[in-house]
Amino acid sequence: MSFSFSAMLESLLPVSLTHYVLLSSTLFVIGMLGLFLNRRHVIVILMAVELLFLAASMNFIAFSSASGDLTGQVFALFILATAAAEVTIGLAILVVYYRNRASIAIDDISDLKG
Amino acid sequence: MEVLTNLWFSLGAEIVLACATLLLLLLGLLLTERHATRLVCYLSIALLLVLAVLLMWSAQNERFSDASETTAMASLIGRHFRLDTFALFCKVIVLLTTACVLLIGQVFVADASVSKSLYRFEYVIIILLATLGMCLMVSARSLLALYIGLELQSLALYICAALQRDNLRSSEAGLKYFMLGALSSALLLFGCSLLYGSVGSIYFDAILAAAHADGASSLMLQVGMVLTLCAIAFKISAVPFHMWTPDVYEGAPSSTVAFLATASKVAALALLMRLLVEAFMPLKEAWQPIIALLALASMLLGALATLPQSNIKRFIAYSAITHIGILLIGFATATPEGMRAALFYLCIYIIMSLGLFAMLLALRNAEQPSERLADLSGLSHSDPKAALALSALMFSMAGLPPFAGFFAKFYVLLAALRSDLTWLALCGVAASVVSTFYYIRIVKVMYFDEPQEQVVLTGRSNRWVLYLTAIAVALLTLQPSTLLRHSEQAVRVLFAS
Amino acid sequence: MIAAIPLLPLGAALLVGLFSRRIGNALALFVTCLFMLVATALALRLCFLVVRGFETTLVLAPWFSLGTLEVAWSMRIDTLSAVMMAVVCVVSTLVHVYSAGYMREDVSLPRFMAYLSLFTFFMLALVSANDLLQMFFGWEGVGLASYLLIGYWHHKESAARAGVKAFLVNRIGDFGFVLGICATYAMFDTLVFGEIFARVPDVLGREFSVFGWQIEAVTAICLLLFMGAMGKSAQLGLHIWLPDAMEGPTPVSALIHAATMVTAGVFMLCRMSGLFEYSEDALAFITCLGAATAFFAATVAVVQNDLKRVIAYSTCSQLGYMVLAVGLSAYGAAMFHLTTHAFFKALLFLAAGSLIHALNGEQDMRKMGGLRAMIPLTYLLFWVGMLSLVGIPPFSGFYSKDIIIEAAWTSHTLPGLFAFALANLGVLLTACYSTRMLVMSFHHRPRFDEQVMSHVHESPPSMSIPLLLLACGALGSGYLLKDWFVGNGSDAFWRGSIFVEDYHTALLDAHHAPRWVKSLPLFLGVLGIGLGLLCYQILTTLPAHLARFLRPIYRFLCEQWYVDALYRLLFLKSAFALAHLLWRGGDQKTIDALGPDGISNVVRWLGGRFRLLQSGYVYHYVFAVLTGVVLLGAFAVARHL
Amino acid sequence: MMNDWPLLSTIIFLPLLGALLLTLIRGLEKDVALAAKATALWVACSTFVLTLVLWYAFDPQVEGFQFSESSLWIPESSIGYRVGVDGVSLFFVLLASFLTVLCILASWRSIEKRVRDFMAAFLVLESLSLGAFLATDTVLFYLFFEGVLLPMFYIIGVWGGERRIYAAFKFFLYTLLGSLLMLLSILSLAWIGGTTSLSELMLTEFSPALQKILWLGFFASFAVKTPMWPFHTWLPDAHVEAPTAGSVMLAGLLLKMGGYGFLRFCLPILPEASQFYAPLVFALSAIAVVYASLVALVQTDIKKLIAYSSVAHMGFVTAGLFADNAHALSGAVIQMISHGLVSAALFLCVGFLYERAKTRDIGAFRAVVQPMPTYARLMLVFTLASIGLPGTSGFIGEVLTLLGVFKTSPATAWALALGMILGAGYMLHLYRRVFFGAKDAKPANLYDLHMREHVILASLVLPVLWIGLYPMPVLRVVTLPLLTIIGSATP
Repeated sequence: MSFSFSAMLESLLPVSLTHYVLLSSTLFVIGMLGLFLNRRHVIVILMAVELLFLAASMNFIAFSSASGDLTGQVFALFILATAAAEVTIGLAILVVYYRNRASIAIDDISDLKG
Repeated sequence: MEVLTNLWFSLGAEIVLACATLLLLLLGLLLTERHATRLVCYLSIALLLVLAVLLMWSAQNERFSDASETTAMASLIGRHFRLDTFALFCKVIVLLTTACVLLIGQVFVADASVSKSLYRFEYVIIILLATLGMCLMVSARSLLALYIGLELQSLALYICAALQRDNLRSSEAGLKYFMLGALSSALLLFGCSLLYGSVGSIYFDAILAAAHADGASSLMLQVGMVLTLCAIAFKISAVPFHMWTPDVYEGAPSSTVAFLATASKVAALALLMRLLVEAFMPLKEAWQPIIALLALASMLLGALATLPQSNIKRFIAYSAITHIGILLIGFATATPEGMRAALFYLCIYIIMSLGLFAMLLALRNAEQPSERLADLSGLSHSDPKAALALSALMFSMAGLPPFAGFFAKFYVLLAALRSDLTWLALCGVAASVVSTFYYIRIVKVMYFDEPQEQVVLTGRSNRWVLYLTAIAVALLTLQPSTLLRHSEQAVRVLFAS
Repeated sequence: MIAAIPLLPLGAALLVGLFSRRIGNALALFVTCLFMLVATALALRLCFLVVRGFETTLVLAPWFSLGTLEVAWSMRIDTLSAVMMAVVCVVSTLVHVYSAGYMREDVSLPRFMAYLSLFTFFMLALVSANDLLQMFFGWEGVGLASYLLIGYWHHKESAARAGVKAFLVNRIGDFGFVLGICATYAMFDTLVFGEIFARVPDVLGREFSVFGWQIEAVTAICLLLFMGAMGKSAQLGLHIWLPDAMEGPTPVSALIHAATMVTAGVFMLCRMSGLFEYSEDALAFITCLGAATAFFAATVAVVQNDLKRVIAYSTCSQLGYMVLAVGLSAYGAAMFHLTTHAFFKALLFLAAGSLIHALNGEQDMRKMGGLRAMIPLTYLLFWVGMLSLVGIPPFSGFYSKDIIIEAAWTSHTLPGLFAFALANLGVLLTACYSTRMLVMSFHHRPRFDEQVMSHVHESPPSMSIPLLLLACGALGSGYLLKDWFVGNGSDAFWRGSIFVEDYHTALLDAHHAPRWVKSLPLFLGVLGIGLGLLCYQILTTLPAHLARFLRPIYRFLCEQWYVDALYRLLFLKSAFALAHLLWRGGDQKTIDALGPDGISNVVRWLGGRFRLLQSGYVYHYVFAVLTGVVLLGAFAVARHL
Repeated sequence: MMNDWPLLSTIIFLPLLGALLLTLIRGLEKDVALAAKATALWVACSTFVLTLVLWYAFDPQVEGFQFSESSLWIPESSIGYRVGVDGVSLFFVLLASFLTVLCILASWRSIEKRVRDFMAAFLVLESLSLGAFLATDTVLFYLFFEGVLLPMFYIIGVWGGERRIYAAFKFFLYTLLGSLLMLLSILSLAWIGGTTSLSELMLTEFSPALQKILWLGFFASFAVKTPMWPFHTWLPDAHVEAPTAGSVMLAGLLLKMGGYGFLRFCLPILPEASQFYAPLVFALSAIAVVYASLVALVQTDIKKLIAYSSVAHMGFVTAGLFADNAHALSGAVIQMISHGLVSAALFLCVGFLYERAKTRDIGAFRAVVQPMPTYARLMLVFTLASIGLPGTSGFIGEVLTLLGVFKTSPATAWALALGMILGAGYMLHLYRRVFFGAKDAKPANLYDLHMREHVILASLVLPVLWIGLYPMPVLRVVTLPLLTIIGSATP
């Protein structure tokens, strides 16, 4: 007799593709809100962006496993890699900015306008 | 041999470019800083030119034909990337544009008064990497390829924008560009995931087939398409996804902006065109109004918001938005004719922009690089030839005959009328009248205003680029059909599939 | 040879005009007078030939043609034009010669002579025209010459103004004339006189709709053409330019504003008799207006103090008689009066000029007097002119004026009777003001200072010889010409150049008018002279008393019935006010403010607003992106549902 | 051999080549200026001679276009480089080349800064306007038609007066808006008719509903250019600010392009729509004539007055063009030619006065006839021609127009005739105030015309009188193409 936690979970709480999509959509929306409700630190924005990528990756993986096509999962791997690169670059720019401005408050990043 | 040939006809240029970029990177590291930058820069210009020539040559090669990629199709790479006439056409433009941007950027990055941090060979390498991304974008035939290309380009551009490390405005531009760019990447990814979810495949031809089969009924497919389109609209800075454009253009170093405003636009528009035609054509009913709305909003906002600008780069940013709006009219027709007109417009727009940037990068007011519109006053005295060339470019930008810009607008409007988009054509007319106002205002500043300061243009190559582009827009009138024919051939391939 | 008649004056004008600063005064005089003399000789010979039965239409050169419209430089030689040409040439030549004396000291004499010759050319072109357009050419040309000559002393502000006024008021008349030409062409498809008359029967009964109401085509055309004649012949309403035109040199007044140009209107009416005969309404209107003019001008002349203005109003009044005659279909009588008037009015003007010359330019009669002894010849000639004007036999005016008044009675129509009454009153008034003029100028004691007195002299022969010749004309022309013009032989004389409907018999009947009708004008004339002598010669305080007693009427007359004032208020002031309104209010505040300026302001304002959207804050940008995504997404979803 | 020579292209592009040649001149500023003037004059004169040759070789009996050149230019859209000349365009071509010569002569002294640029701009302007009159391809026409804006923009903006920038922008944008709407119509014609060749389009039938829409596009452009009321407000500003030669070209040529456009496009290609909208044109023309004449009455700037008079005169033209009979049409064309000569001459006159007095305010002048008798005499001729005195070209135009318009719309003819009164009013009012009035002239430093100015004005007097006294050579040539336009065999 084998005990499978996931099987138990599934029997308790049947999870379908829709749920995954719903979850990822929720993540996406949270990420979005994080982007423009947050008015303090840029770091939070970076986190929100990560959240958005996560939502997309989750979608890919969910669709991939639902359709049995591996491409989606490969795509997710690519996303992971590029997201890492993206955040790295973002942080680097942030550091440069901080050096110049001595602040990373979002309200301060508004010299360019009009 | 066969494999190699196949490779060349699918992704050859990119591979060469990638390898060469790495070699140049090594070379740069080996040399001392002073020599490295200059050498790397010229080598990469040569590289880009050679690649462009090779590509053009291979278009003549009998092995190249739009059908020949059936063999390439079989290979794995061939499913993701495709070197058809369209890709080739756009790639050549991207490569030539990049070469030109590197050439005219020299005088700016090497200017000690700008920033010491700019004049480094890494700058060239990053640009080359971005170019690589662009090349990938224009040949992309799958969502993954699209994403990779786009991301490669974007990441490089983020860095480029913030490259002037000791400058607050540059880093702010970089930061803003990054934040909003990341958002657009996320939108793209989410859209792609929905597309993947509804189609079950990431290839354009599969999406096309699925859309053909039940595109109209699949909500997920449509939402995915809208999100993807929004992401690309961000790249081409169509309203309301344009917000980054003025700030980044103003803050980022001019050499970067030149690249951003030309090559990256070509790549993004080419991508959009391929996506719309090769993947979403059956959903024409759905995306046509979207593109039309984007066009309308871009034209109007761009035209109006340019009026109060006094900074040349900000001015260019808004005027670019207007141009994209007019260009999108061609997309909105969803006909080969409209797409052809858009591509034609794009080519001419690139030529005009290059000339404009050649001037901007070389503009010096009291030894300092100048960005104020008012500084142009007196250019007609200090440098009459440049002033004349610039005004030709401005008239062309405004779409006035007998300059090439007129034909660009001409064909877009013609296509719009043929597709019963008269209202959009009328808005285009209104926008171009307003935009003419600010283009001829530059002429006014140069010729009519009393000169206030002594402005000069430095750099011989920039001057030549300025002259050549001006001559090009003037002479293109005599023979517009060559370029037109090439655009048509390029577009026809897309519609053939 | 015939073509030489108008071309000689033109040649003189061009020769002298183009080289006016290089050619001397003497040469200029010689050339113009010589050319005019030759032209006059030719014209008289032509007149002689025509009387003997010669008639032709001479095409000199094409002007332009388009479809049915064919206009040529041509000369229609018939009795009407031959008579007119002779009159014009004779008077013009005399005035040319007279000017040699009168304008002797003027620095730009060649220019003056060139203008005179130019005028003569245009006048000859007018009278010899074979179509309406050439007539219009001459018509406007004499207007131009008149403008140039009135404003000849251009340093005088008033002269310059008077010139413009003359041109403009004439243009108002031309407004009608041009439209008349257009209407003629629209109806008749030709502008050549003979063809028009031939086609009248086809057009009768057709109607124009003018701003909604229907009007018979022929009547409309006649009224429009008459409007032109009103302007040129200074009929009531469009007469206001004539008194002001006296700002010009006196020979000009004699030639243009008395003898020839002002009669062009009458000539045109006679020329178009073939058309006017078909419109009773138009003729009735013409009769009434002519009579009103005759009376009105005479009343005003009574109170004028400027010598030349008196004569000018008198001219206006006499033109009224001629027009009245046309209205009665008594074209012969009109032409008769035109001819005699040309002589005696030119005589009066030139004599007045001689007087003014003697007084060194003084024109105000209140500053004259007592000249009887100093310039007896002029005094005598003045008498001749005056008696002729009043219509005392055997002076020419008697014959021509009486026949008009008789015709008015014998027409037996209401307008005719109206005209008869006013014409007779006019005779009385004419006699009054002529006597007044004569007495004030020549009788009593001098009212000018010593300095002027020393200067008073009789005119040189170059001035007095033309005067004497004119006096002969004024004396003899009436008696000599009456049989030809209005007598029993008049039909044979006019020979179709004048057309009268058979039932318009006023002129024929005039010879058989009742005795009291025939003698009434003469009686009134004598009475008027008597009254004049009484008021101004004997009871010299009477006029002043009268003026005080009848103050409103006096004011009314002094202000020329307030016509000028009315014009100034109605047209001049309101036109300028309207123009200001249109410019400031229309162009600047409405069209520009709503059009280009307004739109560009709105666009700029919008631009400023849009610029504010770009706030610089990242979250605003993100919000914009999300708005776009949501809107477009919602759009897709909505379409899907 | 001469028959194969592309005469029209030579005429069009010779001035352009001249302009390029000018840019090659090197040396000291003074030498450059002189050389530029001389070169420009030579080029303009040779062009004028060529147009005279064209006139000589032109066969007035032949229907349709002559000296046609045709080659496909953009085969994709069947747009061709098609040029040709017919009776109507012939005289506009002559006018263009003639006026350019005069303008260059007139600017000999008055332009002091950037002489070379000025001359080049003028030659370019000449080239483009010649092209516009000779083009028989809609797109080619548009190219030239709108291209004319560019040199004119410079001419007003660089060498203009105080408010030159406002005037230049107003001129540019106003006309541009109109032209772009016309572009839409041209494009629609091109794709519905399938060709851009004028002669083919004339044979194509378009549905009346479509015609009515397309007509409005053309109208927008030509009404602004002509200009018709209420689209005229750019004109006074542009005239006042432009340098003398610029005003001459503006009045002599650019305005004519509007009327010419109506004649070339609206009437033959869209006949039903032209018929349909004729009442509108009549109403606007009638208003224009009366309105502009009234406004001219109260102007204090001489140039502005003449500018408004141009609006009034062009009202005659537009009314005549739509009266649909040969008289009115020929009258309108002659009126255009006449106005081209007369208003050009008047602007030159004003320019000469301005060079001396440095003002154009009417109040600043008095008794100018005394120091400048020759000038006064010549100005009088042009004043009278402007009034339309018989014997001058203005009369032929006005009277033919009136004769024709009266047949179609008597009420319009009334308004036009009223304009004749008012025209005499403002012109003579002007003439009196400037030239007459006192013994001593104001301002003091006036002197009479010198040789060059005299020659310029005298050379304009000749055609004015010639057309006035014997217009047949013009009328005969003009009528034939006009008859084809209104589609009748006889006038």
